[in-house]
Amino acid sequence: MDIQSYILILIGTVFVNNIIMAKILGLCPFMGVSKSLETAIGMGAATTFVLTLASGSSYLINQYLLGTDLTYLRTLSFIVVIAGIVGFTEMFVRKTSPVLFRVLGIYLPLITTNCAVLGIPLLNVQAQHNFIQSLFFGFGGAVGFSMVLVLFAGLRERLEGADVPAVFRGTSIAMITAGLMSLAFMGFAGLVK
Amino acid sequence: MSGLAVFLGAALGFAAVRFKVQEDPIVEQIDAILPQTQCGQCGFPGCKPYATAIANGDAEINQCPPGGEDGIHKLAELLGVEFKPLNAEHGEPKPKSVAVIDETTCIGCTLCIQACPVDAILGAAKQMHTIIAQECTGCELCIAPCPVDCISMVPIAEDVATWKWKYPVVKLKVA
Amino acid sequence: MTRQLYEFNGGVHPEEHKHASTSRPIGIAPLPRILIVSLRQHIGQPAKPIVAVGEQVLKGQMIGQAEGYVSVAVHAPTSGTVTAIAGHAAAHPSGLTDLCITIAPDGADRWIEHSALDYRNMDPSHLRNQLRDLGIAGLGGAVFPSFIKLNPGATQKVPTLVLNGGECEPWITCDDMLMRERAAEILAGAAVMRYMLHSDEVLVGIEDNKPEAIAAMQAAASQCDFPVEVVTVPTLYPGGGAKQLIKTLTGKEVPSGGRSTDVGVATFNVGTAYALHRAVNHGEPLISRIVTVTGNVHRPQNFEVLIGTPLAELVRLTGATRDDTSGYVMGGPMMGFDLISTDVPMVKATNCILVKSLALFPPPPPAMPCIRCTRCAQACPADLQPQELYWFARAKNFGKTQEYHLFDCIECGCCSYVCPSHIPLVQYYRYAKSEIWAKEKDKKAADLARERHEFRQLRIEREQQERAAKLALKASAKLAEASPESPDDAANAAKKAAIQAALERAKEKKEGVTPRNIENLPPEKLQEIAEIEARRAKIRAMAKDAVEK
Amino acid sequence: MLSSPYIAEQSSVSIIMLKVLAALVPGIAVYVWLFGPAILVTLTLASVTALVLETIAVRLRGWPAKPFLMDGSALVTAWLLALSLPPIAPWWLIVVGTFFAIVVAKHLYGGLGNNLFNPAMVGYAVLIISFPVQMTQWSAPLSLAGAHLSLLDSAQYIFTGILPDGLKLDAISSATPLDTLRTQLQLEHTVREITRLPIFGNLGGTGGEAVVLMFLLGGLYLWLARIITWHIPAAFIAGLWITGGLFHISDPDRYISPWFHLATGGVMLGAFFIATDPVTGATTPRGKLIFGAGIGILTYLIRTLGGYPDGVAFAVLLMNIMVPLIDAYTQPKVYGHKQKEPAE
Repeated sequence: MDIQSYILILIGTVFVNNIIMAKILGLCPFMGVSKSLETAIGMGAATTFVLTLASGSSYLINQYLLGTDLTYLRTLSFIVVIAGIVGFTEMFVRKTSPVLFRVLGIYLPLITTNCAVLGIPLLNVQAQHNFIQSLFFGFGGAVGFSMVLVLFAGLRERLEGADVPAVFRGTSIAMITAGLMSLAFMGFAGLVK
Repeated sequence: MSGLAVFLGAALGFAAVRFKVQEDPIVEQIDAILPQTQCGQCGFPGCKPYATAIANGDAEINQCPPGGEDGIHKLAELLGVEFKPLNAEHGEPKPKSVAVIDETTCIGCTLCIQACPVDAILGAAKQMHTIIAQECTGCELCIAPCPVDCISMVPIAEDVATWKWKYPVVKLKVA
Repeated sequence: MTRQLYEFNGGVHPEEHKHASTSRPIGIAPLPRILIVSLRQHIGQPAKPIVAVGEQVLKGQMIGQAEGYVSVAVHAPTSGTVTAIAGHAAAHPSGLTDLCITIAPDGADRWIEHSALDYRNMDPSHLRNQLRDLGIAGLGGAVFPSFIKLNPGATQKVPTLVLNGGECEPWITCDDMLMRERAAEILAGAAVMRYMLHSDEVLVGIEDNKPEAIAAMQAAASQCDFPVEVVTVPTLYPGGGAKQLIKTLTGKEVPSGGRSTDVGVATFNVGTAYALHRAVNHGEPLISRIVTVTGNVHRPQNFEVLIGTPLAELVRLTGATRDDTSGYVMGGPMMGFDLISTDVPMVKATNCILVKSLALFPPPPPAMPCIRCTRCAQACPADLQPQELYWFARAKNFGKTQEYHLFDCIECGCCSYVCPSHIPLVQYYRYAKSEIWAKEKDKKAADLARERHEFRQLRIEREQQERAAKLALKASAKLAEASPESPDDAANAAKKAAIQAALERAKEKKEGVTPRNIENLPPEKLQEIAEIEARRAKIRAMAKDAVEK
Repeated sequence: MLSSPYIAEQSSVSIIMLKVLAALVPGIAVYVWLFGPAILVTLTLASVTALVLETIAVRLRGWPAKPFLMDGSALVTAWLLALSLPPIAPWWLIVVGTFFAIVVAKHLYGGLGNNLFNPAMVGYAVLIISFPVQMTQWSAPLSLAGAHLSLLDSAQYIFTGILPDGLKLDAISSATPLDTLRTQLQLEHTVREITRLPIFGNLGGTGGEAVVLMFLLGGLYLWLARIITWHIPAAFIAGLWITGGLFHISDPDRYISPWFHLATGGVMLGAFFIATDPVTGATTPRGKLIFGAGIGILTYLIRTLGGYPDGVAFAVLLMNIMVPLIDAYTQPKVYGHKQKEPAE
């Protein structure tokens, strides 16, 4: 598994089948936290940290702890690990920047329930990635997630001043913008075989 | 599995100790947004108690008429909660006004002096009372205690120094 | 040697319309019927009136004293009687009234005795106070008290002195005519400035569309005993702005929020230099200035006008007003503002009265939405992004407008001028600025209120503690007193007995009181008095047991 | 009451849009001369639909219709969309495309000036994804086509789908040079063999390169008339040419020379007319350079590696997403400020 295939995995998860745009995972923080740029960046960093750790540790658990017969315990163990990591991150963020903690509010503990955070380890297992590959896959997915989240926050901040018709103001125009964004991301389809 | 859970529990316990967090200064930030009229229309004896109530979550962010819509927007943004329009039972936002004592009827009973939250009323027992215009926040707390009802609220007129440019009305609606 | 010139971003070329008002020399405006001298004619605190209604004043007599540091005095433009000190329609875009002193001229035009200032061997701060009391303020449009700008500050030296003869605003020619006719006096004023600021070089920036003015200034400069360099700058609106002229002449940029002296440059309008000359070398306060009256008038011309002359009388000097006049603007078409009524008085800042007509100044077409074509950003002399400022000012997101440096906007109007959608951009920025100023004022008032409130809480607590302490002290004292019999107890007992006796005596006297002079009353009257006595006794009894309960 | 300034330059949005339309006319003329009059039918149909939809949308918002119709922005969007569609595409395809462009991409966001995505490209992207078959029916250059369709016959085919007396579809339609290149490359032919096919002219596609040349001239006129600045088109072409050159050098047999890419598909139309849409593009000078270069690079990547024949539309939309961030981080130095801190 030389470096070339890792790059392909990275480009694949960040651009081609992006977690939010192509796989439509992790929509609730995508809509909830993208109101302002700072919160989006904060959320992106937190999710990247959690996801990379989660995909790494979930591979280890799946490989050594569960073996072949205990596979039915897979989802449960993944959730426990993710909850642990998120708990740790929550305390870390609360200590380092209370402002970010206050602004992220409910969405920080919600990372545990973020379907992308659980989805990626399961996809790792399904694609039989080895440890390094699943790390790259997790990291790439998280970077893709944060990139799209930050871009979307930029768009929504500009949308604040737009003279949107009253019926569409707020979340509905945000949904439409997200739709058009995924339309644009369709352009990447087939970029990486 | 249980081993894993135990291990994680221990790790979190250790992390909780290491990352002990002191009380975060959110009350000051909320208090900074409030208009400090100390008028009590929000149901609390002043802006600081209202700010602590909001911080502890047992008061809504839309109970302050002098703060107006703009104040609520700022509070919603600070606390990351949804904006709620002003709750009418706490009163309507009124144009900024100043209390004025009608000096012919004032009997010098010092009741309004004790009631004023910002000591904006000058005077002593049996002496003439008058209100310092710059200090008065327009909270109307001095009107009730006055036995001879000689205090009236006068809206602050716009003069050359305080005049503000108006939002440009773009006549696009009419054909 | 031609000086190396620099360029500032953007700028526009509006039609100049200057030839009309430069064809006639500067006319002297006759004495008007009434003079209305505003007290708020400069940046800073308005002057405080020091005359009373009905008082006789002489020409040049101080009628309003400078109040606070940033303020200048105001003087009577002619001799006469003060008829009113009251609110009057002011030269302000709001159209509101402001405190003015109205003077009815007596026609004598008698000067108050005044003499030149021997500025060379005068203590500099005393000289500056004299200039403040002579009412000298910037005549370029900002009307900032000149005595503050003439303070060289900590370094005691401002190397470059710039005289601003740019006058880039269309239609206005008052500086142009002043330079053509009174160049020597302008440079005399510059000499005083050069002395006060210890400047090394004196530059006069004049746009190249005023050849006669350049010639006149060069001729005067050659007679000067100190080096003066008359520099021709390219004609480009707003090249005459202080910041833009400094960038053109010296390539330096005045730091945002700072003053031009931070980069070692001081800029003065040529009119201010002329006024300084009249004040220092002749002792005359600032009571008149050159005003261009142009636009939709028969004979556009420049006049030397007394400050306080009503607008109507000034316009009448150029012939009868044409019937298609649609309004009056104080200042130029790019930065001036509409005047509400025709009896608004001239102030120190009035450099031009522009008479509008629908032909010359058609109303703008309705504003279309902004298509972010960034022509305004290309035209903005302050390198701002007007389309972003507009986007956030329209959405009333004032925090973001400040992030995009709203307060570096000099409101020159270039962005609105080039906007293909004809959006009144400058008005959005003025609205945003005044909202932000108002919010900051409210914030300061709120902080003050919080301080006073907290101090009051403190005071109440302190009083309670003091009272509690006093009570505790008294209680402990009573305790000490009730315990062992001590010698001074006898004295207490004696005192108590005396009090008791006094009480007895008072009670007997009260009982004894029976109504006198009832001997010769008929029996039924006596009986009536007895009933009243009975009732009184009963009430006294009731009152006594009410107290016991 | 409006405050100063009281004078303004003689320019308006409609003058700008009319100049853009005028710049398109030479390209359209050559298009008609080389590919037949069918494009005129598409253009008129798109324009009519756009104006009707614009009136309805503006009326719904309660605004007066006249100033908005006069400003011509709907016309420009319609023309750009029509020029990027196959000229003999069925009529409903054009109507659906215009609907998405005018109503969904523009008026849902609040009309002119508020939209975040380039309307024409949103319309094109929706069509290319949902109707791939109809979108590849390009008409063949007249020099190669078996038969020439007159205006009436083209209109009849567009509206009814019936060809005149027994003509078959592939007599008048053929794959574009880009499509042929893609299919041939999959069959492992080398670039030298492919370019000998008749559809390939000396630089781009036969006939196609002349149209592209005219669009280039139209674009230069726009630049000289100060309607657009040089930043976006120059960065677009440079971005495409440099990436193309690198790929070409790395493997000349698999990757055709970058000149071919410049002369085919919607590159010139995209560079001078589509990417320079002021509303959805970057606004700061350096931002425009990044915006243009980004579109160029993405266009090349999507064309050679991606799944769609011409990547201009997707590249523009992807860079539209980046615009708020690009603008925030490329603010120019303001007078009197030292360094350029990001105004984010």
